[in-house]
Amino acid sequence: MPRRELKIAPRLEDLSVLEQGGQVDDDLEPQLDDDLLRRLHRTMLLSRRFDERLLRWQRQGRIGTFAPAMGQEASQIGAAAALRDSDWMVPSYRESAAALWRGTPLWGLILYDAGYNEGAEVPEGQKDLPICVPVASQIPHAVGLAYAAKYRGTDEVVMVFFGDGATSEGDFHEAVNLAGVYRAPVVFVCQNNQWAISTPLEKQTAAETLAHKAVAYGIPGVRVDGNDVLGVYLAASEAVEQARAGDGPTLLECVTYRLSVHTTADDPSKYREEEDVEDWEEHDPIPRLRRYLLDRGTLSEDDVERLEQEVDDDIEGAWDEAEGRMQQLGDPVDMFDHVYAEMPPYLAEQREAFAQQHEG
Amino acid sequence: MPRRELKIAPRLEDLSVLEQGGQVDDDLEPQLDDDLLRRLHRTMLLSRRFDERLLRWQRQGRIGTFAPAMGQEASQIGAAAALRDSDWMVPSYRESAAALWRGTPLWGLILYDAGYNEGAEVPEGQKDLPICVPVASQIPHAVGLAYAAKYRGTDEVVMVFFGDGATSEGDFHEAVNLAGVYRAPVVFVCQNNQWAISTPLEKQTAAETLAHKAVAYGIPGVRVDGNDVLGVYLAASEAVEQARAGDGPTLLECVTYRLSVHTTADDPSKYREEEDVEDWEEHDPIPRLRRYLLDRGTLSEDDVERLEQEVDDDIEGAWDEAEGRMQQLGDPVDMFDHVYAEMPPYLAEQREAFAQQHEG
Amino acid sequence: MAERTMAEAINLALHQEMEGDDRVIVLGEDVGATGGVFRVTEGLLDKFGEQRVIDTPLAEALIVGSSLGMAIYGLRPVCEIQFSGFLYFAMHHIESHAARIRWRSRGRYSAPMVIRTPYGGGVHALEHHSESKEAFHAHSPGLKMVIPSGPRNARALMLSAIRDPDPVIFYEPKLIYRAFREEVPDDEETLPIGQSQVAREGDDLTMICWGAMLHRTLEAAEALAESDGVQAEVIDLLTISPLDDSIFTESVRKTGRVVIVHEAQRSFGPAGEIMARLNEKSFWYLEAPIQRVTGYDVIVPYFARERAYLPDADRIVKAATTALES
Amino acid sequence: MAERTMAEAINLALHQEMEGDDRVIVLGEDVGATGGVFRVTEGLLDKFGEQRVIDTPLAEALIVGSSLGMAIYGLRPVCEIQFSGFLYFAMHHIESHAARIRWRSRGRYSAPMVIRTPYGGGVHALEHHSESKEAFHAHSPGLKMVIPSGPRNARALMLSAIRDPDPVIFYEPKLIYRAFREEVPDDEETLPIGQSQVAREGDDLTMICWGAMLHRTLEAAEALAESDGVQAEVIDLLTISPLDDSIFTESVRKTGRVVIVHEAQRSFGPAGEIMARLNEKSFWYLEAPIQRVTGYDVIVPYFARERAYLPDADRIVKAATTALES
Ligand SMILES: Cc1ncc(C[n+]2csc(CCOP(=O)(O)OP(=O)(O)O)c2C)c(N)n1
Ligand SMILES: Cc1ncc(C[n+]2csc(CCOP(=O)(O)OP(=O)(O)O)c2C)c(N)n1
Ligand SMILES: [Mg+2]
Ligand SMILES: [Mg+2]
Repeated sequence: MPRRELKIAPRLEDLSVLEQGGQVDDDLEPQLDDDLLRRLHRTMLLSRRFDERLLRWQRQGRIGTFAPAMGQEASQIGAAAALRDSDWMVPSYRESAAALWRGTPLWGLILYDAGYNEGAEVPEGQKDLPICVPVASQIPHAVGLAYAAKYRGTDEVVMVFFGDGATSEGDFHEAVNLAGVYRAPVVFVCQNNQWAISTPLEKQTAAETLAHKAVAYGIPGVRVDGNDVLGVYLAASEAVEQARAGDGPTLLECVTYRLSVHTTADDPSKYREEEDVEDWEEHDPIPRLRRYLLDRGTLSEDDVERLEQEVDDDIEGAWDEAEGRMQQLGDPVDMFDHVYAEMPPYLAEQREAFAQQHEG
Repeated sequence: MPRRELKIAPRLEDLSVLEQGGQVDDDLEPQLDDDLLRRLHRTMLLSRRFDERLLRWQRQGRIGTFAPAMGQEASQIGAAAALRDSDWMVPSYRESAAALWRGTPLWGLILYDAGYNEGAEVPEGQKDLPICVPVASQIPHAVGLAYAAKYRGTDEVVMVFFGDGATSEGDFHEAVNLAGVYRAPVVFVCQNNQWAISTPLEKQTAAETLAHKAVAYGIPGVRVDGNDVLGVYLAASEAVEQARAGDGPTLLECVTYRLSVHTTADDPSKYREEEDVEDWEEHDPIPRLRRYLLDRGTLSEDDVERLEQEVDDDIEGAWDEAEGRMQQLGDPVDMFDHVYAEMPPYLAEQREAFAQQHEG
Repeated sequence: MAERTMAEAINLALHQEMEGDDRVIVLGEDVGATGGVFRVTEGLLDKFGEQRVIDTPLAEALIVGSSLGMAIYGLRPVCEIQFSGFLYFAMHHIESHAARIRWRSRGRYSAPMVIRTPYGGGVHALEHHSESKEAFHAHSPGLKMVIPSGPRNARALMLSAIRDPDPVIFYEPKLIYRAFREEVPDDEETLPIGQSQVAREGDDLTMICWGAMLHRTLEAAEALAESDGVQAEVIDLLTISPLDDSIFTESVRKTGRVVIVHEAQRSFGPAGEIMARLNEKSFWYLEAPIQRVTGYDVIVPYFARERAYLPDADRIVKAATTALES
Repeated sequence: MAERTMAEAINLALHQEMEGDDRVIVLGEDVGATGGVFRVTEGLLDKFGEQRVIDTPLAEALIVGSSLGMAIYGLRPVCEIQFSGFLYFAMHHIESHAARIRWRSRGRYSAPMVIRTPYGGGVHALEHHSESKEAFHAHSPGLKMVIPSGPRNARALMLSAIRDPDPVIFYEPKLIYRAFREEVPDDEETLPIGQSQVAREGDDLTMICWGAMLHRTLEAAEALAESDGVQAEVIDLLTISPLDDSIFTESVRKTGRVVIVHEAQRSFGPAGEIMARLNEKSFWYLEAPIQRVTGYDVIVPYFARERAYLPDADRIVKAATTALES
């Protein structure tokens, strides 16, 4: 063998099911019942309207900095929908849409955005990890969870979310590599929204696609249209079933776009063209799914209107709920809680001193 | 495109030139002049005999722990030989063979192994970085050097060495990824010697080969028989010329074997079969090159004998040189040197106190 | 001479040094197109181009590790870690390499590089965006750690840091990036690294602090002067390491009473070394226990409770009173 | 009851705890087939199999990060970082996650995990293999840091660490892995984390130390007793964080004179916090400046000069004499 080309064994593919116009690929179209389809649509819509409202609240100073999911609702919810309640979801800081799907209350997200640690609390029984801010650092945690779930002989699967920028961090590499070696039941969902704050994908890596990175770990890599909720659901379901069957991890690249700011501290006009945003608005995942639902008669125009009113009411109600709780949460002495299972003496002394100062 | 396979653009290949029996591939055989071939052979032999001697000295307590290059002489020297003096070489802790090729004196390596910081000194003018112990951490340094060399408009190339285990570290990933983005003039030489201390390659990664990892960075990946010095030289030269031409980095996997201990603190019998070692001894790079040189008349049997005597004398001479220097290097007060360009007052105070205590 | 914020002053230093020295390269996450999340590198990309102002991939260890390679080559990289809470990712390159390459190579190579990073709390940021871990770097031989306290000294110290032959961690107190303006001369001005300054003179009490805490300490000092005529001497360290213990030990010989203020958590925090030096060099002059006003030994709370974590003038005044009364 | 080295004693603890609790998993580089480079995990692979004794890929951040995931799930991972000088690679998982998951999740999740790592000098090792960076971890709320000083307490503390509900960094003084043997009961024995011990009683002077330095300090104490009849009280911290300041502050109220000994570099090293606590709690009892005997503020030299770096009995005696005479 003087000089020969090397081949690649695991699958490395690209797929999509639902076109923007509502056309579907008949071979690939997943047979989802109307109820699931309606829930997908409703949660995507709720997430969108919620982000829009949060942006307003942020400008009014009612909450602090936050990272909208706008544009990525199909990627997040389509992927999370492939999980069972017994599975784990490990988010970064942008997975509010996935969190809503999993059961996190709107008021919880508001509390977090308003700067209360209580907002990071995951509802009992919901197997999600808390929001993780350091980019990519949640990925090794997910692999550890997956290893443990396998060690315990369960059929639990772990799905971990991260962005395109996260693939440049060593944590991504180390964790996916480990999952490959131990065939851990984990699905790596990369939300390729084209930007890491102001850094475009081409400055992030020279890889042809992010799915190609799977080759480095000997695992399947799948690239899917991230604004096609059916495509994401299909690809994620295949990956989840593979993991559940004990056949190891998959790297799933959801090609999507961050329609809004990185966070409310960010000004995209400094680094991207309004035209690009407009082009991508043409591929908005919500109208796309809606078109499909209207075509197949799962939704009527009236339903849609009613729905929009409904989610807006939910959001208003959530604000009242959150505000009520914030009144209760004033006391800063709580900052001494949960540092250790048992408070060391010197910390108790500090707490004591603090408490006195703040009463007197 | 409902579902289609993704392709790979940059070359991903496997090559070898010189078989164990001495047969060469005529198309690929590099046309090297006798002088270069003799130097390659001599340095490989010197490195081998030096390691053998160091192992004895270590057992006798004359030096401390060290990491032999035995078995990897062709990988290291074949690669380093593709460099010019104006290029940079960035080693890990096992590149003693490459260091000898680059001009590091034997006595310098002995000083290092005897625990003197002076042993880490790189001879003036020789563009190598010092030995780097933290696995993979030298790789980003190499990419930084390469970026700087390119920024300065030079045609310098940087070659960085690391092992199979090193590919699991985040530093490897982050650095190769950056080099891909900036097409930095760097050659990544992975010495795949099958083991990371006691950890075999299959526990290190599920990748089909280490060359496959290049796909994650959109750069060429080349796998070469690391015990074939002609093959390594050819592959390295192609990679170096590509880098020099401004066409970016290459990941080169040299498939070789660590014939001896990981370091003298290690006992391989705990984790690998003597048979494997014997099998690999069949592929020893030195007899392979020698066979080729004898066949083409570049060396005679007498030359070989003379050569062995010669290198042994060099090694003996180096010990005397090193020992002589160790006498001079006794003074521990030197440990206060080179911490900062300028010694801070409190450090000067500490040095003073130390000096007094050690005189008095 | 113009009135500048600290962010503008550091930006000025970068512009001027990049103009004057083509070895200077700026790199980090989002330092180019956006000019950094705090706009400290604003305008550099347009002026100096992509070769010298690099938006790197998202990897902190890489930013520091590749900067070190550039420094070894002979460039003068100024890299930015977006928030000091992400500097931990690069700990091994800082501790094991940047701090040691001079020593390891016996002077053949060195690391003339600056690691800029915004640190500290008080700006309503997310988790990991309000950290103060001076202690992680001050404990490393071979490293320098500098913390400015205002526009003018920030600009001067940045110039000195870039020109310094050794690696400098430049901690920028984000709370005061835009909190106030100060006259900053257009003409180049430097300040020696490794020297602290007396920010306010007084004979009754010595207060030692740095960064954003300087201003709360000065506020407390004024309050003390007004309320009970106590004159506190306030010392601004400016350099954490190599620590200049000459000025504060001198001051304490005069006052005998000390308050140390920092944002970092209390236990094993930076105040410990200052207390150690005082114990070693001014022990016989101490008339009362040294008081520490610091962050509590908790994780910095999310911003709704952040104010309660940070030292403020009230806490400093209380501590001073204790120091004076005992 | 059998005579065991410290390496054997820790190995015993791991064997016993893995037998008794199937949540315990051991992972790290080369912990399986070779039983670890110091043989501390010897025999575990054969006994408990590849599921519970994992030779990981070569990646420290991963070892700590994936251990945290296992701990969150409810397992009790005991991971090994081959040398403490490579723990820096995992700094972000230790500081930003292991130390915080309880707090971040408001108690819903926790990190009952142990990070074992050999630390300290004196064994003729290569660069990065002789480090003592207690200060990097002692400064982090949410983390615990334990350092045994001999076979018996190492075994007992390891059992406690594995059972602790919070993450414990278990620093193993490699200099004494095999330096001596001690009776270590076969029956389970634990020691409370967060409590120091009096290793030698005395009324004239208090010596505070831990790890391998305990033995050099005791040596110095004996020398002092013989030469000038001085009785030093020697306190072995055992836990660095959460720091138990009750016993040493008590002792100093009795003796008024103090020597602190550690291997770590001097500036911003762990002694600073001990001095701070003494200042705060025993100030009025101090009769002389506290003496520090530490590593110098240099990078630990390669082994030919390593002895000169490490504190030894002579230096400790000298410091004690100074403390007694001033
Ligand atoms: C380790 C780390 N470095 C830097 C940051 C600051 N930061 C927050 S988000 C972000 C960009 C992340 O981009 P990507 O991974 O694509 O996710 P996206 O925000 O686009 O969803 C950066 C640099 C951080 N949070 N963590
Ligand atoms: C970051 C780091 N972790 C662990 C070690 C301890 N160690 C030294 S060499 C080695 C194995 C390296 O294997 P590989 O990369 O294949 O290189 P080889 O030794 O086989 O040449 C390990 C774990 C180290 N030096 N640095
Ligand atoms: Mg992104
Ligand atoms: Mg190897």
